[in-house]
Amino acid sequence: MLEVTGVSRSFGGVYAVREVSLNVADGEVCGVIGPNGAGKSTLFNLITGHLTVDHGQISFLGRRVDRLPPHRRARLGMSIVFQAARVFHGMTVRENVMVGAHGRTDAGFVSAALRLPRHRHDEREIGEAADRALERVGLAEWADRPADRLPIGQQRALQLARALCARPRLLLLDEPASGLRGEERERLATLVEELRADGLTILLIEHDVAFVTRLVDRVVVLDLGQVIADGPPAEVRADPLVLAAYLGQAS
Amino acid sequence: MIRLAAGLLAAAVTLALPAVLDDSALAVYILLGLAAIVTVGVSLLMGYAGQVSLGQGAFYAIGAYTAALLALGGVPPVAGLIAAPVVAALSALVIGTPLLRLRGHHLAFATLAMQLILLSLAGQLEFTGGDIGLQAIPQFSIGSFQAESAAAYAYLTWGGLALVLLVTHNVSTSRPGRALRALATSETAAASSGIPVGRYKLVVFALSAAFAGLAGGIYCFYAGYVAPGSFPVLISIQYIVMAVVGGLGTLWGAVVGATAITLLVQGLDSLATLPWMPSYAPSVLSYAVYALVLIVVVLFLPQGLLPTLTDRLSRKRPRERRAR
Amino acid sequence: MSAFLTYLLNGLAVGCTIALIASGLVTIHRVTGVVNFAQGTFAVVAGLCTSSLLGLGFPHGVSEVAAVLAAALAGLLTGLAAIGRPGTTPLSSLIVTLGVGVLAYAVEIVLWGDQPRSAPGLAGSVEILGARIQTQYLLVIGVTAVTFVLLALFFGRTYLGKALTACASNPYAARVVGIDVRKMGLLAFALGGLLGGIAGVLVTPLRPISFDTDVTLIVNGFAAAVFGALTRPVIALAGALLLGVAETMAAGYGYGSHQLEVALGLMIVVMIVQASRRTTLSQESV
Amino acid sequence: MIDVQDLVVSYGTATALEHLTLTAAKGEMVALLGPNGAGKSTLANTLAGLLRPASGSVRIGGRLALIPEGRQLFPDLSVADNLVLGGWRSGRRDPALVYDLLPRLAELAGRRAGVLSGGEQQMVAFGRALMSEPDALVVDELSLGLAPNVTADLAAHLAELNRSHGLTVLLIEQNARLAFDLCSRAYVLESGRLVTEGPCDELADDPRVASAYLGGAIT
Amino acid sequence: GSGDGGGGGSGGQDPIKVGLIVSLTGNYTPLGSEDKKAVELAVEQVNAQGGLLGRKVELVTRDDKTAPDQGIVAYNQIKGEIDALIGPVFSNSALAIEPLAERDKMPYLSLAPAQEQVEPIKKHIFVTPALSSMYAERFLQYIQAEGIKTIAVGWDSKSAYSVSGHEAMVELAPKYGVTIAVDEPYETTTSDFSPMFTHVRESQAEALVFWGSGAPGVTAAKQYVASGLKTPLFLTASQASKLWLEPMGAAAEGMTVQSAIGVVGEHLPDGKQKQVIEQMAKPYAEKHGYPPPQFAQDGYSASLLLFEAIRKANSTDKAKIQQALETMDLITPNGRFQYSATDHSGLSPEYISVNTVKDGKFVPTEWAKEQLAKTVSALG
Ligand SMILES: Nc1ncnc2c1ncn2[C@@H]1O[C@H](COP(=O)(O)OP(=O)(O)OP(=O)(O)O)[C@@H](O)[C@H]1O
Ligand SMILES: Nc1ncnc2c1ncn2[C@@H]1O[C@H](COP(=O)(O)OP(=O)(O)OP(=O)(O)O)[C@@H](O)[C@H]1O
Ligand SMILES: [Mg+2]
Ligand SMILES: [Mg+2]
Repeated sequence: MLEVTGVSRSFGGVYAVREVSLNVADGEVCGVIGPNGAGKSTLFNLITGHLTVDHGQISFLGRRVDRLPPHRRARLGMSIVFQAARVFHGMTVRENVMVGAHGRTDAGFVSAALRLPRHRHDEREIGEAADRALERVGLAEWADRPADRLPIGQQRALQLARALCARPRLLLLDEPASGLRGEERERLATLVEELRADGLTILLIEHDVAFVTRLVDRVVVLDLGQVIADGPPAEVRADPLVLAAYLGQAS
Repeated sequence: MIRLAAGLLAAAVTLALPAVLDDSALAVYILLGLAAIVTVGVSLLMGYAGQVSLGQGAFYAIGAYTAALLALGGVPPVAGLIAAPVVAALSALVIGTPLLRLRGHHLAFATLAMQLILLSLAGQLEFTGGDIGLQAIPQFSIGSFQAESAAAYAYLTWGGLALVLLVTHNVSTSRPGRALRALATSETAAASSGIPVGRYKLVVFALSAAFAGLAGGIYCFYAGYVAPGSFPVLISIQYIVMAVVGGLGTLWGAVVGATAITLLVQGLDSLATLPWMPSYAPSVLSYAVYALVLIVVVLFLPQGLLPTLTDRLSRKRPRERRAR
Repeated sequence: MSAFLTYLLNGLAVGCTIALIASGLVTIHRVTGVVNFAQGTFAVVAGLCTSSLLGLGFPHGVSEVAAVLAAALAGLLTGLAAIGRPGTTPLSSLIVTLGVGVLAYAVEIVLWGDQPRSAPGLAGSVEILGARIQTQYLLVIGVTAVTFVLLALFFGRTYLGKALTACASNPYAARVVGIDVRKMGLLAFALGGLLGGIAGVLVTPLRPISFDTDVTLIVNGFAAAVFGALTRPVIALAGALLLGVAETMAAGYGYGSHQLEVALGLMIVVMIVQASRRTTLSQESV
Repeated sequence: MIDVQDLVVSYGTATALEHLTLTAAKGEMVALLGPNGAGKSTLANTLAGLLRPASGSVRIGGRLALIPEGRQLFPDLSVADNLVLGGWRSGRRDPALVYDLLPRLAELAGRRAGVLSGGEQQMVAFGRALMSEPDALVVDELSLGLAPNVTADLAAHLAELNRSHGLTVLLIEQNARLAFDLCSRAYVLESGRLVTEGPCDELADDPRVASAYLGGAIT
Repeated sequence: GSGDGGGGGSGGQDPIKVGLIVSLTGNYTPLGSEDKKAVELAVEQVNAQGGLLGRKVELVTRDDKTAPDQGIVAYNQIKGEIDALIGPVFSNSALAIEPLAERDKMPYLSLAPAQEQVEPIKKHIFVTPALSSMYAERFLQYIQAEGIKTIAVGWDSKSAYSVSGHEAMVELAPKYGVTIAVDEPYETTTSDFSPMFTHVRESQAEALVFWGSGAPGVTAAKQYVASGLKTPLFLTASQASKLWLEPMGAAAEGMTVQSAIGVVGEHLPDGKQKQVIEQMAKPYAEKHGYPPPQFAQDGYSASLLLFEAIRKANSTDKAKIQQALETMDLITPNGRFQYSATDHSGLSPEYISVNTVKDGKFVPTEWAKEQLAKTVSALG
């Protein structure tokens, strides 16, 4: 489903991602771990198009996407939950989530201005989709609150709901569990498992190795922009390279 | 329910006013309506999409010159009036394509510069009448009906405002409106929701330009005269002040802001030129009092007049709100 | 050749007057995040003050310094209005500075009348490699050079300069580390007033100043300041020089009636080229 | 020393903290747990003097530093400048001690803080707080976005500072296991009110706390 | 109910109301405020003499804020109560009011110099200031008399006054045997004139005629001095006031500046013209502390013209005032106005003086003295 081949990206001469190749199969849940500054978020940004690649190719659903702008990739079915919460200000939680469905519909300015019937139909459908997504991440009761006043944890859940509302094929989660306490982490894990059961392909960055291990089929380890290990979680956790670079004595 | 009633009341007052006002009050009423039309566009652009234009006066001018040139060229005024917003929007598309790569203050400057450049050209070109401008623009007419009285222009203006409000309301409360508000906060996050950020910015820029162009078209028929001097840069800044004072990102805020500022300016002017006023009264009143009122409103009602007002009202009836 | 050099030198001088206005804008924005539309006013206040003080018989030097201090005071007062009240957003502050500019019209008219004023500066001109330039222009260039070197060193090298920069970069974080953001902002406004005052004092001998001259001054100054993203003095200086030179070159080579179009158009083009080299992500990253 | 008595803090009409009493003796490390929106960050900001209490008292012995929620760096300044500004109150101008602790930051010293990765930013935030040579430190999420080995290092360093300099620490942390390892006592906050408090080992046995904070991912 | 309908008072009749719309705020404030002072003075004087037709004259003033649409608002506010209008000094405002005034058949004396107001002629619109084409012609006469063959012209491409002055000069130059070697536009905002001076220096031009008003007039003249250019500088009447003289100081000595006749009243032989000028200049200077600038004289002349028309019409009937204006022949500080059905500008170039600056004052050149003496003695 997703094929990343020899992708590199540097900032002012320093490589953040270097010759990374990575294949994710349909329905697979793949973890990405690595030390701070290893290039994980950069890789996500390259995949979703928020950064352009210096070299290499990215294909999604059999199609070259590395020259497409981010919104086109989103419309093909990629959704990302950023590491930093990016919540839209001046909107309610529900409206925020409804934005997620933007790529699924195409009622433009004209049909909105004229209130064409199709537009109304779309609106209703988007509203319902948003409510379902909010339900799923446990934000239903917050739906009418102004989104920018939510505590950080809820803002992150909101981002996830927004991503889900787009009905993606591939979901990229950048540290979704950070800032969540045990109970909520548990709920998130359950949600990921459900999504996986629904057949969604997921890429997951997370520093909570236990969390990753439990959820993923496969782990890719990045260090200094390069892949240093790739395999089933148990195997990777025992890899001496990974232990030295990342897990330290803590594991 | 209450909102509907308020709306109906507003509509009734709007319709009744031209019939009862005299010419001098009508002139203010018309210019106020025109300012409101432009300001709604500014508010849409700034308050919803987060893009600052310090050059909205340019599109006002484009609309006015378009209608004026067509009318002087013998084209029926209605066609000119329709062409005004269309040409303004098309110009916005052309100008906006490179300009909207700029953000924030850069965009603000570029739009300001665009207005200066356009006005400078209008002031030098032969066909725009140079600095003197275009005179003897025919009256507005539809078929055999000629708009001669100020009241006719008042209806035209406020009809235009109603249209602009309706379009803005419809756009802002639906998919494109949400997209605009989203990209105002984060273009990155908006793009990853599938929003074509560049195109949306361009379209909303063009839409706000169309509003300004419409106002310009009406203005040219009402005034019968357009010149570069009719569209100073300060006018563009005035629209922003109106939008902010009324309450950015609220539909009616633009109207409230335009009304408040226009009435303040006119009131102070009438006061300052009373015969017994000292000779420095015009400057002191038109400048000092205006400035003080502006500063106080902005500092103490930072949300703008309208949101503060509605907040006050709704705080009195918290239960009704929450029930919704 | 000497014609070209004349245009270049005079253009640089014009650019320097613009840069001085821009320096105040940059200083204030860099610290408070506020675009100060009253910046031209500071120059006007200083210009009118100099002209009055000289008229009253005060000697050169004293008059100019007093005028600059008056402008600094005007800056401080503007700051109090614009950022004195907690919770004022940069947009609100911007409108307040607009208001202050208009309010100043009234004060200036009452104090100085509505007619333009001027002040004598350095008379005569000098010839450099066959190119002529007014002596006052040389003074402008010199002062601008010193001002910008100091400004760049201040913001780039000194601890206080860094702390000031931090205030606009993230006001919340500035408070977290214990910086008094409001006091710093007022300091910046006073400094901005001072810089505006220097501009006014230097410009008044070159062109008459009246209460509404601030509009012309601010438009050019804003262009240059924005060129430097309103935070980088040296780039703003480059922008100002570009603007000034473009204007005189346009006039020198037969486009005298299109100086504005040429200069502003060039600024826009350069900005767009700059912008297309930045990514959205890097501009938004927190 | 941190001494909070009967504290009430509100945002406009919404009360975020209600009659909260909490103390940390000098040299004590105390954890503060609570679900999202409980008011933890509100308390942290109040302690740092960034929010004004509606009523109640806050007393701090000595200089307090805050590692705020969401890192809150100066994005336009370099990493080095970010650190140096951390010394605004203490007068310390040399970040060498931070570089010793977090060598990664020495490599990044010249880079704009705004472009750093999430974890790198967290390191800078930590380093910046140390630059103020605090007597008391409030950490709003220590482990957020940090690789496990870095978290372990920082935790060890906190413990070390606590031992050697008598640093008082109020640790807000979602990773309760880490918090319990590090601290002696903990408070649990919900909806702006204290629900329990006590020594960490006792709380860890409290079934409610265990399910809410220790449940889920198993290490 | 203050009972103001009763009348009573001195004349027992309602006052004659004269509308005055000028720029009291905005860019043109320095001009508009002078106009206002002068018109107020004229009204004071006429009332002191018992008013017009036995009625007091009352001024209804409005500010056009240097903006055409505000001019329209102002006009609409006062059109119902006024008997005649003295209109804006800002050309754009003046032109914006024109169609409205024309529709209302409002006698309208404009203070703006724009040629377009009288081309084509509109029945109710009359212009008071000399048109820039007249200044252009007068300069060419002077240039010819001085034996100059080649000139340079600098002009503000953003100012209607200077654009049409330049046009007239280009058109009329051949008639006076003058070649324009350098034709140099600039903009109102131009702050550096070294390119212009460089071009003049490189050319054969024997004089530089500079068209412009406001700031550029001072800036350019100052830079001219600094540039060391030897080609003499000729300035038009916009510079003929203290607004230009004061900032220039000693640097102005010897420069050639045109002006309306009123500015050099003291140098005229005694006679009607001098008398009219002094009737205004003295009280004005007493009241405001400086001699009346050109704009003030325009305002005062407009007032005299209007008062005379009302006197002649012997009523405030608008049609009658219009007729009276069209047959007007009156000496004002601006010179003798002879309006007719085909001439709504009324003045001619003979009433323009060409001066040099001596000891900080405008002194007519020998040529101008001679010319003016002829003109004035014809008036008696
Ligand atoms: N725009 C940029 N300019 C310069 N350097 C950058 C930029 N963006 C990222 N980097 C650098 O690239 C490296 C990789 O960053 P990235 O955000 O991908 O790390 P990460 O693996 O997600 O780390 P973390 O776990 O801390 O989030 C970092 O060292 C970062 O400082
Ligand atoms: N600026 C604000 N304006 C209004 N309400 C706010 C504001 N900041 C926080 N709140 C509200 O105050 C309450 C406490 O928020 P706080 O950020 O202190 O929670 P928290 O315990 O730190 O949560 P988290 O674990 O998500 O960081 C929440 O209900 C939140 O919605
Ligand atoms: Mg990351
Ligand atoms: Mg928090």
